[in-house]
Amino acid sequence: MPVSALNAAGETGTVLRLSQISKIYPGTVALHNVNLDVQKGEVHGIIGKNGAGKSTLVGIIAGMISPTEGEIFVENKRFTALTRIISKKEKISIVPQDPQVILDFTVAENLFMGDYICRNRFVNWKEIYSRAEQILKKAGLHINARAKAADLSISERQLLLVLKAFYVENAGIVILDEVSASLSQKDEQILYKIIDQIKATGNTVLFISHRTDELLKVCDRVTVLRDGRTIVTESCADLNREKLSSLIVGEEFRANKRTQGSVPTCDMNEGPVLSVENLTRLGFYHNITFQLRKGEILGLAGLRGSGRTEILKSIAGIEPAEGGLIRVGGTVRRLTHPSQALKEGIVYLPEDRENEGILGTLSVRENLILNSLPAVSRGGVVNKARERQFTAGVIETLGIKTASQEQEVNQLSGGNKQKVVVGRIAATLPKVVLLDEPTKGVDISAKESILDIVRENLCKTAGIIMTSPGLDDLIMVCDRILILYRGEITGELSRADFSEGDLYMAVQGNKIENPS
Amino acid sequence: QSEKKSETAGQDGKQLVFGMIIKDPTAPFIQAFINGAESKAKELGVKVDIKDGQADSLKIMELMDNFIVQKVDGFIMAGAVDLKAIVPGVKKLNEAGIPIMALDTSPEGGKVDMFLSFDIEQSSKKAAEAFVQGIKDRNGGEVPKGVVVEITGSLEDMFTQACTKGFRSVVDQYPQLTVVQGEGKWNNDDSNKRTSDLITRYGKEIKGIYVQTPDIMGAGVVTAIEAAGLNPKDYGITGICMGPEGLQLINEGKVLAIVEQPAFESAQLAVQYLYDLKNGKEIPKIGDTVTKDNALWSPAKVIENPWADEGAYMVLQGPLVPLEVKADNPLLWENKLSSLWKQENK
Amino acid sequence: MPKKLQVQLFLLDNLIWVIIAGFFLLNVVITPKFATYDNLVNIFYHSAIMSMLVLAQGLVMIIGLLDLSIESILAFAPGIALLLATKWLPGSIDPITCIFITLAVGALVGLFNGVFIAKIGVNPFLQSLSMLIMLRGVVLFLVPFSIFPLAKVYTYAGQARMVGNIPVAIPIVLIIFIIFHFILQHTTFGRYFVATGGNARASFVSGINTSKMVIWAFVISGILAAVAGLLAAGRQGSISNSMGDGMVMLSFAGAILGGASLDGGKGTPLGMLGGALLLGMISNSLNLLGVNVSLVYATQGALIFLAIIIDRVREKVRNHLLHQEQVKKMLCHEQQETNQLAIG
Amino acid sequence: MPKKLQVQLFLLDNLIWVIIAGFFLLNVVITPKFATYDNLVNIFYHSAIMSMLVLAQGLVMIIGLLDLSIESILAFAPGIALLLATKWLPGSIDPITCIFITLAVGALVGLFNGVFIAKIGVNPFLQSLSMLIMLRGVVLFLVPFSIFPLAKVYTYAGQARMVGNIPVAIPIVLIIFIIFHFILQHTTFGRYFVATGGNARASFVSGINTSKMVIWAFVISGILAAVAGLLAAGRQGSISNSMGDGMVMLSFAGAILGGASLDGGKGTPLGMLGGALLLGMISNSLNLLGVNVSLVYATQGALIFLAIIIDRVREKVRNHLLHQEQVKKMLCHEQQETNQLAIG
Ligand SMILES: Nc1ncnc2c1ncn2[C@@H]1O[C@H](COP(=O)(O)OP(=O)(O)OP(=O)(O)O)[C@@H](O)[C@H]1O
Ligand SMILES: Nc1ncnc2c1ncn2[C@@H]1O[C@H](COP(=O)(O)OP(=O)(O)OP(=O)(O)O)[C@@H](O)[C@H]1O
Ligand SMILES: O[C@@H]1[C@H](O)[C@H](O)CO[C@H]1O
Ligand SMILES: [Mg+2]
Ligand SMILES: [Mg+2]
Repeated sequence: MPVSALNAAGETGTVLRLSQISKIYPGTVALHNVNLDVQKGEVHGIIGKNGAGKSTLVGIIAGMISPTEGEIFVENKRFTALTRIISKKEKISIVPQDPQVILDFTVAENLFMGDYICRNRFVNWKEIYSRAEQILKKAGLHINARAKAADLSISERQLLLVLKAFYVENAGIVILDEVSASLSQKDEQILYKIIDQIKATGNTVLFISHRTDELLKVCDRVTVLRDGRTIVTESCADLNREKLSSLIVGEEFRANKRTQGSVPTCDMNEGPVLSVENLTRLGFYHNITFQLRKGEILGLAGLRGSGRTEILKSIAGIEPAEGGLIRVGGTVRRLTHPSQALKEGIVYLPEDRENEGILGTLSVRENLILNSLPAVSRGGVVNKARERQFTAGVIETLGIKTASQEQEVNQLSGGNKQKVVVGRIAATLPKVVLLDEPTKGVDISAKESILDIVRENLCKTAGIIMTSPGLDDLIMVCDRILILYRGEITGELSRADFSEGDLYMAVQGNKIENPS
Repeated sequence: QSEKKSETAGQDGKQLVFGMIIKDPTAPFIQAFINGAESKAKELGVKVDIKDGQADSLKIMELMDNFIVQKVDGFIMAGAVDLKAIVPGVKKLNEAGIPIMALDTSPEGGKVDMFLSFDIEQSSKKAAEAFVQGIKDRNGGEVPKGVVVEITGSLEDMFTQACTKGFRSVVDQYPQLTVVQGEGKWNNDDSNKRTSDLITRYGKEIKGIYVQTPDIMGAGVVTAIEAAGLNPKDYGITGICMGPEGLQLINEGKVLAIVEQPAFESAQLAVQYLYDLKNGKEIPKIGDTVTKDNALWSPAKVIENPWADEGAYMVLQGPLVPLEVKADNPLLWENKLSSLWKQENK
Repeated sequence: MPKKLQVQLFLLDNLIWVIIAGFFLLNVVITPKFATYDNLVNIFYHSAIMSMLVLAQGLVMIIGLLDLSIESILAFAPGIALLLATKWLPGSIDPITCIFITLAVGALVGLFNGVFIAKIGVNPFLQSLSMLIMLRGVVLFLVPFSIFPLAKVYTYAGQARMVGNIPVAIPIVLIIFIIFHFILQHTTFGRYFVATGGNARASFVSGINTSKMVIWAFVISGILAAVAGLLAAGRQGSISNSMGDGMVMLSFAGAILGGASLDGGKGTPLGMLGGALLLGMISNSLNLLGVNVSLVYATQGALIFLAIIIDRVREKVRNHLLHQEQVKKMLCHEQQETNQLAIG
Repeated sequence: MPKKLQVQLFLLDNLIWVIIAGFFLLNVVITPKFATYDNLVNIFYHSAIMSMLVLAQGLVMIIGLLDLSIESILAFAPGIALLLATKWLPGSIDPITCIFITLAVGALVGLFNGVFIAKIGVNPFLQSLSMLIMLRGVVLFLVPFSIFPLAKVYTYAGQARMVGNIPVAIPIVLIIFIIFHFILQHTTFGRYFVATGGNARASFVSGINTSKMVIWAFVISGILAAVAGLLAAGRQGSISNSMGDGMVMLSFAGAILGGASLDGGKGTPLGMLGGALLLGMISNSLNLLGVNVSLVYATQGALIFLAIIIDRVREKVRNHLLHQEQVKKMLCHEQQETNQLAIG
């Protein structure tokens, strides 16, 4: 190859290069002299703790954030900042961390929004619908192109945006910011399949995830970020889980305590803190019956749409059941409002963090204290000093990365937002904790600390029900797992019988051989 | 009863219906129009269908179109904010052959069979003369150098312009007086604020306060003066349009004099004339002078309407209360209608 | 989906027209002279000006914002155009140009609003509120007395009649509504516009120039307000400083009745036309019914309230229907499975 | 953080008061009689009524909604109370009770608004708009002529003066603001209130009775509007049917200038007091300056616009300052690292 064919990066095959990129926010240095170089046709992973600067970095590449300093090279073109429109012209697409679809638009239009197919300057709806159907079919996603995006689950919405980036925008570089965090297992498989296809066509993927296994499986190379700096870019072939983990955390990664089978802490002689009988909500779930004891961690395993979220929301009084009974501490309770559930000591951690979890425009302090106000007030008047002390404690315990108690929660990274919500409910000393995907989108050390809190703090006073996007979290911490299939409980496994293979088969609707 | 009905019906035996649009129902003089028209209608056995123009020319024209659809026998325009803007509506009524009476202010185009009102400019002049006289009385017969405050109505209203013109025609003869304006916007809240501001600004320099229409802005001005620890008597308030509140203030001696607007009677006359027209009777013509015993508006000259394209203007008398007519005169509409507004005193 | 359900949903989704039809029939029965040709023409004619403001407001609401200044633009745009033609540059502007100037003034005010909101990040409420106050103030100052007479060409749109004594304002307004309906549904510009209102961030990510869309929304709103001003000036044969005063509140009511929402992304121009017509019909029938003058205002408020409640009921019914359908489907599904098992 | 930066940030975060101070000083220099004792009392006194509406609106905005009906409640509440006392149940209600009835009527209207919005899900704009129209209509019907004279006790709050010729309205209003400021900052109720405005769905999910909070917002807003009505009735010594007409727009302006936002969760009562005072000061100084009466209105709009722009500039400056601080810190850090390397 002649020397002149070398691009600005001085190497063959570099499609994207960042040089000395910094981004300073009021109060935070998000990125500091970051360098990155991405080869054509590779799947390039980016990993790092919550707040390490991953989203900021890819936001700069996608033209959504302008860097304070540094240069960006796309192919051989040099930029000091991109706008989203220029970046898109350079064939860069992004699926952001929080799925953004237009709820009132159809699935097809969401796919083609911004890239409408036109005839004589008018939108050609027929063509759009038929192409959309093709794309959905090709991806193996069974949803109606004419359905409204509002009717899709979060996982489906997320996948829709992936399809859009790959098949509609035909991007040369696709950025996936923690996409797998909100995907169901089945949709996850679809995603991996698509990524393989894309690689085959010579296009490039930037893949952000907190799951080391996944990253090692999917990516060719990985860049590790820590505190806004690039630590290293390595080929996946030279890495393993432990090595990667210690690169992320910056210290020797301590092996998981829990995998060595810790003992269930619950006392089976005590009556259940919560029992549910024949709970039914038509169209969502039916005849759900189970009991939960203090100190027990009960997992709900199931596919996307199997009804986990709906069951938890009914127990939390958010979307009351139509039939059946809920007993709290032995007494039947009608829970038709979350405030009633709260009074009974039932707290819920929502799956949809942005809309149902955080109060984005309020401060970290106001968020954390929200459910514990009575504890720091007297006669309805809040004791500010105690409030601050209390908040500081929670921030400390959970290691929330924030400039101060007064920072707006919106300005935190995704994982830290999640910790804020966990912190808020954990601080109330609840009796029943309903955790809907509590580890979604948190980095490995945060995940550790959240699971630690579940196991060591919450368990002392409460019974816990938990869901998770993957099965490993459940296997790691649960005492018992209920299998949900199409809104019904189809099986139950206790700790001794946990096996990833069985569980995987069970959630697909297969009968478990010898239920305990 | 049946006898009365046959007597009061129109030529074809059906009950007569007159349409009437009021500017908006907020002010007391409008209530006087309503009561005047309804009392006369009851007396004659006809119906007046009264609509609210909501101080909006477009609304007024919509209502006029409705009246045309309803084929009313006559129409009364009881005030309007913008007198040119409603002209197309007036012309449509003309085309539909519906006779028109106007109260308070006259449309400035089209044919208006009769416009019945006191003369705003002339009345303002009269009030302004009493105002200057008051200044003289308080200053040993002299008009000293100083400031006079003029609290105006809403600026977009043509009534305001006419008031200012009348007031200025008198005050401008005294160059030693500087006029400062405050927009009272036809309400007591604004008149109160503007008066306070101007009292602070000019303090002792103020020789008098003129209020364009004390019926709806007088109380605010008086409370502002009192709030500043001053005596309303020292400001010789005058203006046109008295209303119940103005009457009260005169009785309390807080307002010097107000020109009475013959609102109630003008509406009665309007209904009467429409009725006469429909029954083939003559109504007064240009050049006539109408007189009536025991009527404060009498004698009323009928002249050519200077604003409309065609029609007559019956210039009603607007007596100056309490100088020309005592405040307790039972012929004042404020006293006639006192049962409607007098509160139980407790 | 079964046919019956489809029809039910269709009616619910176009409820404004169902309400209009119902209210119409009711009036045919109870309101004298309501169903006469002249009166129906009147309803359309008198809704024309308000309908332009409803559309202006509705479009800005689709993008997720609001514009209070339209009622002042209604007086400001024709006022400036006519002052140019009669006072500042007398004799050098013909009436047709004057019409274009009117629209251009509306567009410019809108541009100003849009740029400050989209580019400088000024709060749209405050931006358009200060514009509302400023423009009205300028009009009061510049047009202390009404400007009239106006050239025939200038008043044509607001005053002229065509065959059947139909005011030309009616077809003009209808055509404008249809054009905007078409643009929003079938052009990329229109889709970008709706998308921006539906989710500004998602639109931004997919490469739509959202601030350009916001600016366009205000420019269009300014132009439509100027059209309303043209119609009003034509109707009253003059330009007065109080034109449009107090109309902006009802423009919201019309747009929301027509399906728009302050959250953005909702509503269609034809729905908004329906909203404007319903308001017009309410006021017309109250007048024809001879409701007591002091009560008309209160009754109007009460009827708007009623319409809102009906709209709420619609939502409930809609969700109920969809839920039932869902349950039915599920039961059906299970039935099938059981059958299959039985067979298998 | 260095002291200087802290001071700068403090000033920026309380910019409304900085603007007020600046505008005040400007007026002291250019406006005759502005800085007299009497005039300052006047500004406070004349801002009292509007400030109650600003607070009412601001609190509803904190919860993320809006209330158009306050300007009608201002006339409706005292109107109903006085009709009860003088016409419907003459002689059986003493003035003190009458004051409580006024507040209760305001609360009831607010309750009605709140229940329909929170429980039935009616759009707050439409709900309060129809209420605005209906209540005004009822007042027009029931109070064709002003009600006067009023009992001394009833006009006390609006009219009486205390030592230094200070109207009692001023301390009353100040105390109300301080109480609400305290409630929002320091009570659990207040925190739930603000949280609901910050994200209603998340607050609901976390167990706050958000509909109760919404209802409270409207009840409080109704009561404050009734207080404004009391002050207005006291000031003019009568109750007229046009009281409050047209004030609602400025109530928004005041609240937003004071830091509230239509998105909810933003703003504090003391900020809103600042917003109301700024509006009052603008109008006062224009009058004292003797600006042409026809231009006062336009100038008022322009000054509000200016205040908005200043507010935008504040944001920019704030970010700039923080940015610089950050850069400084970073450089310092690097310096240290280099030093360490050199040593090491
Ligand atoms: N708009 C903003 N204003 C201030 N600080 C911000 C803003 N956005 C991000 N930050 C800060 O920048 C840092 C990097 O955030 P970023 O979202 O890039 O992290 P991340 O690596 O994507 O984390 P996560 O894994 O939790 O998504 C964080 O400390 C965050 O608080
Ligand atoms: N707002 C909604 N409107 C309509 N259907 C919904 C809504 N939310 C959930 N569903 C549907 O209800 C069913 C149960 O959903 P649920 O959220 O409880 O499932 P899940 O097991 O938590 O799965 P996931 O969270 O992965 O979507 C699914 O079919 C889902 O599509
Ligand atoms: O009578 C006058 C006028 O009609 C004016 O329009 C309002 O104030 C009244 O007093
Ligand atoms: Mg991130
Ligand atoms: Mg779920």
